[in-house]
Amino acid sequence: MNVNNVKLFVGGVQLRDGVTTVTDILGKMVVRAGLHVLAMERGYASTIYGAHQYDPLVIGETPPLSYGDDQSDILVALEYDTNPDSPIQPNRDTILRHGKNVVNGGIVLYDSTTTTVDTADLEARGIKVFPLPARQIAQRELKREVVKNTVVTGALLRLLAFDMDYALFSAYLEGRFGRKGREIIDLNLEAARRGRKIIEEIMTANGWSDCGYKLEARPIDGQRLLVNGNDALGMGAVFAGCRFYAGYPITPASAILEFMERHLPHYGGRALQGQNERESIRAALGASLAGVRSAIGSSGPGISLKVEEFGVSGVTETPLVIIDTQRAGPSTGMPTKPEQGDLLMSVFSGHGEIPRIVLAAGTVEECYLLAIEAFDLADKYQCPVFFLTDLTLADGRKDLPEAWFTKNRRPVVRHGLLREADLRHDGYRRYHVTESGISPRSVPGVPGGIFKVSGSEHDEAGMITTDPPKRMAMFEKRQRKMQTYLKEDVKPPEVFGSPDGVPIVIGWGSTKLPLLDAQARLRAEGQDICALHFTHLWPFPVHLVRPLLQRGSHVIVVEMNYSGQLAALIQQECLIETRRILKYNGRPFYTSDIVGGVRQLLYNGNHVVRVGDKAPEMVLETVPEGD
Amino acid sequence: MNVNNVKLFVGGVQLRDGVTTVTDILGKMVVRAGLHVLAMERGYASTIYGAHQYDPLVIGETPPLSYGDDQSDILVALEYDTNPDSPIQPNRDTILRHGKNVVNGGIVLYDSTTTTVDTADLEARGIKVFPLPARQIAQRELKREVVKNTVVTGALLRLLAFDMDYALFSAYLEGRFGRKGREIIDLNLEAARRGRKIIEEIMTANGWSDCGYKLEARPIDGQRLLVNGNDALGMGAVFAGCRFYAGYPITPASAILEFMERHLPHYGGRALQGQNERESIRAALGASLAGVRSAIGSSGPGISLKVEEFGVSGVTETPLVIIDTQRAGPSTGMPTKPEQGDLLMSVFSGHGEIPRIVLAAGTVEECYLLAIEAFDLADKYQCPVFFLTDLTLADGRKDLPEAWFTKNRRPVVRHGLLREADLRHDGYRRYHVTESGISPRSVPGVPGGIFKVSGSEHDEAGMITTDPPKRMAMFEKRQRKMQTYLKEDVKPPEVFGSPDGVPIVIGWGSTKLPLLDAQARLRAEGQDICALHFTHLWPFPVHLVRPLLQRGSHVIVVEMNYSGQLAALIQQECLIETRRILKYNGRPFYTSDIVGGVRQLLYNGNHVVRVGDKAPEMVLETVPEGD
Amino acid sequence: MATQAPIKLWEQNATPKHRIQWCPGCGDFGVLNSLKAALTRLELMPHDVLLVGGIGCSGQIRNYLNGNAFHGTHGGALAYALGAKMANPDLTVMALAGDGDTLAIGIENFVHICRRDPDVSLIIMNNGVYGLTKGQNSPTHGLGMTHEEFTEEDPPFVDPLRLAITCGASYVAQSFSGDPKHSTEIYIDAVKHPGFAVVNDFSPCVTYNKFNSYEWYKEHVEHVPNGYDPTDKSAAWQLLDDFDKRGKLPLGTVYRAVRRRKAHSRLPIWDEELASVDPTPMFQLYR
Amino acid sequence: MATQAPIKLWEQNATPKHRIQWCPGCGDFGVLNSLKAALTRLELMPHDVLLVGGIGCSGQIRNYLNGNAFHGTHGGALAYALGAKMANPDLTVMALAGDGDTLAIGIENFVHICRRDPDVSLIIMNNGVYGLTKGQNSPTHGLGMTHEEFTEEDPPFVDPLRLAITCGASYVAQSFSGDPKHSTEIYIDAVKHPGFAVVNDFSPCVTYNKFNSYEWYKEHVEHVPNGYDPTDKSAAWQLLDDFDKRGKLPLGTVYRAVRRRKAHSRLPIWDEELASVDPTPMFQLYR
Ligand SMILES: Cc1ncc(C[n+]2csc(CCOP(=O)(O)OP(=O)(O)O)c2C)c(N)n1
Ligand SMILES: Cc1ncc(C[n+]2csc(CCOP(=O)(O)OP(=O)(O)O)c2C)c(N)n1
Ligand code: SF4
Ligand code: SF4
Ligand SMILES: [Mg+2]
Ligand SMILES: [Mg+2]
Repeated sequence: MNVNNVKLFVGGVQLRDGVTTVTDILGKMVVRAGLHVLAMERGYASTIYGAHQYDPLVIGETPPLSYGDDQSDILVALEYDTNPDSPIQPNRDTILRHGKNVVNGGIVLYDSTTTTVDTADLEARGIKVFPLPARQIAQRELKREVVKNTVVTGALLRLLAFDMDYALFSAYLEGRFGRKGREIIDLNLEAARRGRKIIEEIMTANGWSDCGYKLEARPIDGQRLLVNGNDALGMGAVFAGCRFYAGYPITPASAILEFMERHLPHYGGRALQGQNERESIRAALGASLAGVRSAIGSSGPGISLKVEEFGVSGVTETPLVIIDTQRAGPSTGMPTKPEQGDLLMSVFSGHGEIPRIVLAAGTVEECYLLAIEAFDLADKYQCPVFFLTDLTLADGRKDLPEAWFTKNRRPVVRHGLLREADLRHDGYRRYHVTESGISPRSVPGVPGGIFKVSGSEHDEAGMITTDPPKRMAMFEKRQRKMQTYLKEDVKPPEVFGSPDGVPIVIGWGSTKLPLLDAQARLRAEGQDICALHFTHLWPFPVHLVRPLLQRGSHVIVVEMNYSGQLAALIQQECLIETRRILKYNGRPFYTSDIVGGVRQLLYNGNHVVRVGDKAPEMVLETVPEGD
Repeated sequence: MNVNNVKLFVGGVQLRDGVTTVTDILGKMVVRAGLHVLAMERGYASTIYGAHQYDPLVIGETPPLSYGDDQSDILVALEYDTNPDSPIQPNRDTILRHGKNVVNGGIVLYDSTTTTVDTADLEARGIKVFPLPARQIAQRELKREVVKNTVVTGALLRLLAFDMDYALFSAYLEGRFGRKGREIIDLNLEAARRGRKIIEEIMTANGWSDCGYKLEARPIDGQRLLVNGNDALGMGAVFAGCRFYAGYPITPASAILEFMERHLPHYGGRALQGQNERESIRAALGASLAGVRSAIGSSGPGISLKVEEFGVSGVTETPLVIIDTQRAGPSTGMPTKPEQGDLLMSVFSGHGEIPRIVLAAGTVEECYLLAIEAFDLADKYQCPVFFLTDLTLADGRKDLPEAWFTKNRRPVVRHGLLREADLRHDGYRRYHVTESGISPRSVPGVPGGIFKVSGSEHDEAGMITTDPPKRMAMFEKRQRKMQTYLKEDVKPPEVFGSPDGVPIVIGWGSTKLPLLDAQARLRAEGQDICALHFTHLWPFPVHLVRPLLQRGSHVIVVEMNYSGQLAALIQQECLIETRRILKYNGRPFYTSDIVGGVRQLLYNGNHVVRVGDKAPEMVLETVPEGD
Repeated sequence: MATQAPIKLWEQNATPKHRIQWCPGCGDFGVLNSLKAALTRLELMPHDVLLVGGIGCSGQIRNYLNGNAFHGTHGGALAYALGAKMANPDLTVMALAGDGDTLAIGIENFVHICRRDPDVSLIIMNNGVYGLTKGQNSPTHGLGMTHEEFTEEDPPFVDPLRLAITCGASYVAQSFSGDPKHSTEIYIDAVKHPGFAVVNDFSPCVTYNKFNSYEWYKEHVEHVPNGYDPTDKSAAWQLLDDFDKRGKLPLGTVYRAVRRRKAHSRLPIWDEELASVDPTPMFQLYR
Repeated sequence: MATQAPIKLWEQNATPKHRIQWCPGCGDFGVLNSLKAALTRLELMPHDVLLVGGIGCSGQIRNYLNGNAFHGTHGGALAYALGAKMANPDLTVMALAGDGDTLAIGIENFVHICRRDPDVSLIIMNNGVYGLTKGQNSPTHGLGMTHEEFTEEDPPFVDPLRLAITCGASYVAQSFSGDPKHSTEIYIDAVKHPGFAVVNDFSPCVTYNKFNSYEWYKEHVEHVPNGYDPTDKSAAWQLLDDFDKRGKLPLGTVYRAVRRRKAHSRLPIWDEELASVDPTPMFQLYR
């Protein structure tokens, strides 16, 4: 009997089958029961309707470290019929695609409204199969198709022997439909009961007293929140004093724009849906010029279109936080698939050379903490601060204590923003050349703080110049800020284990958790490794990293891209050879990818391992579109 | 007596004083006399009117290698009066700025229309000073202000004891004003004579029989052309079969657009002045899709704005030549000053990873030869080919034999462009996965060649997919083209001298000539160095470069940027430490910068030398504007 | 292939093995069918047609049709089309894009292409939202709604027809995917027009725009009166104002004015076409 | 400084030690002087004014005037101005740019800012060319010229006034730097207008546009008739057509319509303004 430890895959036809509603209800209930989850909308295609979607939900008594591999304990298939748009039936996708990944002795639950499926091969592996005519029950018996997924949820609760008295479920329904919702609440409870009934019939018919899995509520230590990386980032930004946000809709960054549109007004701020990519960043620069902590968010294509404005931020010294929720490129690429392909662009894009800071979050928690840090750094160094996440992180939800968020807030302190009192004396110079390279900023509207700001080369007063010494002085002043940053603010990579004499395996961004998972597995197999995770990528902290890397036996970099972008930076800065484990097939790293990759590098002597299976995952090809 | 070897500086108020007319007439005449020149519009500011401009003209019996240092033999100051827009007089700029750089025993010629200048300090250095009221003569005596610079030219001819019978000069005038121009030709001849007269009066008054400089005509071996990098590049493109060119005006690339607008129609082609940066590149991609060899040209800011389209070219596999005539960045920076700040952008800009080729020309000749190569490479590899030059190269003119251009043409061969005959069989697949990574192209309008092209990830038929194995196969196919390129087409850096045991000094782009100059000087001083010059920068030919660099005692990279961008690539690819000589003050490298830099690196053990004098060059500050 | 009768070529789905991924009832189905009918009636061969798709649900249409297709960046369709048409005037070039793609990020091209007037036809599949990114307001959002006050964040919509005319488009029409017979006629007309043709097609987004539904459009669309003369610009302006006053949306050709343009033949692309180049005109400048 | 009388503040050149680098006779001198007069009359304090300059000869004007100045990328002025004004409505924000900057590369902002209607004033220094890049045609090139046939390469010009009205600008006027008294009045009017004000100022380029010279403009400009009511949109359209027919260019306020807009106060920027944040509205979504 497997207690409080189960991984589900829920699949169906995008938009139509409401895949997320199931993981959503179950996820929330499980968290309220004091258990922990990882949940994500992973499988969606970048069309609105009709493609196959599948979402993992990992449940644990202790917080699950990562999504692990592509296998699942329980597979739920929501498709029920023929897609009216096509002669080809999508409605067996979920079982066809993911059935092979269900563990022996696992569970398969599917909607049998139109017909049952031949699942002999699954049963042969001891998998318990439950055909459930959920849609039929909803339509015929309950006369409300919408509740079909509640029927499924009811079945799931039974399979997991969870919340059998519906205490949590009713509470959830009340929270959702409120007082006046009595009738619809009862309908949903009834739907759940019908689903449960079918499951119980099948169990008795097969003489199964249980199904091998069980969820037991545990005492809860205060309110918990189920949030994804985008939510955490948004909250961090609000706490950090961000009061202007602009973005042009794009997957997977749109959610941040929606968060800001929803919340900023409460806090006196404004969010702007740009009419194009450049209007967004330019408006944000204008707001920042006016003194507001500002940010923009986009993904690959939208970042590429803003490159010229990074230079403006850098040369005019107008602070800006630039969020890039990376997705699979290049060009339109695969908009709903994750990748880490934008690091070198963040570091080197744009003509000429500007000071810039590049950060990348590795977990939902880091999305929150680094967001707060990003705004402080932008303010202090008056330059663009790139904040990289990726689709896995942006959409991946986990539960965290509400108290954790409040505990990690800190009061906003605007660095070097001059007030009228500071400007009493005459002759304020916006670009005053200082030791640290940082020139105190004034904002328009403050007497005595008048400035002339320009993206052309300028002197201390901001007047345009091409005088060679003035050019050199101003160029060097700007770049000196990065020396100051390396002295005062950069953070070294996080080190897990001792690097001495063992392979050092390096990651950045969302590969952090699979990497730590892999470290545990490798150690269990007797292969010790040191895991290194970067959040502060540029300017590169050579002085901190190089000595560290020299202590290991090998330097192995794990990245979700084709060339190994962090690996390239490490070689350039540290002059140390790197080996690489690379994945760029649009799927996140699985623990096994890294474990296998490290073995190949160590024992087969490869220099680069490219992971990702060669056999097509899909039985039916679909046509996800560019967005 | 200095024969056939002289360097002039001609300065004046931009637009108003017609600085270029003087260097232009003299340059053309000198070339027709069988001598050789280097001439450039160097000093102009990026405002149209009123700033100080100064243009060097180097004359030699053999082709001068480079512009050398900032010193000159003869200084010509064309300013004549007070700038009506300002209380401050610009009209002594040229002497104030450049007088100090005139060699002892040199010559200073200036317009004394309003007043003479105190030049005691110059005379003390044995410099012969000639006040010439050129404008007065033109206005009062000849009643035509326009001929004031002809008066100056006449004076110069005398000072150089050149073309005393005006044979070449009359020929030039006839070529310019043709038959019906008799009257104006005579006017100009008279103007020249008056200038000459004044010079002769001053010479006799001082008892100077000559002025220490002399130009003697030499036998000429056929027609020669006086062209700059932009001209050579344009001719190369036309010969290479480029028939569509688009650009949005920007310094210093506009001249290429003007060249194409003027010439392409003769050859059945079209040039498009885009209404913005992206319209230009998108139209060029559309034309290339339709089968035409196409190019776009711009400079820093205009390249940054096109970044997203590079990805389109890369993923759709639509060939495009992208010309970047680099100028000083970042952002608007210093539009009329040279820099090499765009290398890393060319190599890494854009989200995700695409195949791309980066070339950089080092001389006017290379602008021509590499342009031809660039179009062949774009055609063969169906990817963006970046072609880097910089302002020094774009505007710098030199004389070359017309025969050289014709000799270096070759017939255009379109690589892998399918015709109807090749498409008889059914099922053409635009993105057929091949060994080389190259998939034969069809163009719209050819029966049997129908294609579906997309910037989203796709399968062999061009249909959108996110199927992991298909994604990997297509991604790897694209990248494989760069392996093929490294096998079949990459060129190693040009090596001057033996690298064994000596410092290897590396350059790319327009630093080539000062670098070779510096090598000669260092050797003369007993310090041998090996000079290396890159034209093929990316994909980086590690296999050819690394072994070479390992043979030297030091690796020193000379670049016109702040960080050392090629140096970074070398470290990343070769894992060899580099030292750097960097200049980013908006002035080109002088031979002495490199000679001094190498010494410091070798004897003071510095790792980075930043050259460029710290004392302001300008006496009066001007306000060059962003363009 | 070249021998097949066009009729078959356009009726069949270019990608039979693929499911069409539009929501059931999406207006774009109507556009797809009308377009197939129009291309068939025009008797065009697929290899002579280039369909440049925008990025959005609508842009997918290029892959559901036969003919060459290009799909680049969001908002770029018209500029790619311009270049392709300038390079090869023998091609039939169409841009098929959404209202967001054309009028939000793509406005930088729309305005200038109207001025340039290439012989390209644009069909805007206008649904008032960004469908593919889940329903945010597009620049045409708000049609038929009454707004009390606007903010910088939430501006009034722009009318594609007036904008096109103001910018110099030489053919401007409006259609409704709920009236496929009429759209077919309009598409044929647009392709035949020897200049830049803008067709604003109301193509409802049944998932994210519940306001501008089929029913809503049916209540508001109205064909331009017969005998209306689209070649008179002020009449066109008059028509638009009249319909506005009556709260109606005109269907039909609103404006047409053939502009005199210098003809140009296909640019040289084949080796033999590029073989002979007389350098003199270039050289003589530098002698 | 805050104590000085505004009069002095605006008359003096912001950069006395610098030479003004416009060609003698450049129309921008006229704009500069009228602007100084207008700002003086408006009794604004320089520290409350933000001048966003375009890139071009014209954009230099920001540095010849007192007040805060921002100078970013070519074509971006209006979007920076939008952000600054949204952030701090107490500022007087002006965009000062050329016709190329505003209508070629900047069209992507122009159209949408007209819709958004922020309280920002734009002065287009229109000379029909790209002055700073040595005289290429701008989108307004060709005014007054008669064209036989157009090509894609060489399209007809776009009229900034009609475009602004079509896109929803709430104040649209035209002035001529050869008529400085009138421009001054127009600038004052534009700054006072509580919304997006577009002023198309004819500012001759004496170096690169020999056709649209002072003389040429003097012959063609004509003040709008007294009693003309700019608040009537169709009247505005009528006016523009009439002037066109007569080959004249109207000077004055062509269109004005105050749009109802939600007021907004300056966004919080100081520590104390950012101190208290109640997280509940955010948290409760995820409980
Ligand atoms: C540069 C860039 N920014 C944003 C996006 C995301 N995106 C894809 S489609 C789209 C808008 C689609 O709206 P519309 O053009 O109206 O097409 P529809 O889906 O409504 O048919 C956006 C914003 C993108 N693909 N590229
Ligand atoms: C991205 C970019 N492209 C091109 C340029 C070059 N450029 C500078 S000013 C200018 C046009 C100026 O014309 P206009 O806006 O009419 O101003 P004017 O000089 O006529 O006053 C151009 C194309 C640039 N600075 N940035
Ligand atoms: S989301 Fe709207 S536009 Fe997109 S396919 Fe569905 S209905 Fe059509
Ligand atoms: S070039 Fe034209 S716009 Fe520029 S300063 Fe001279 S006259 Fe004025
Ligand atoms: Mg839409
Ligand atoms: Mg202009």
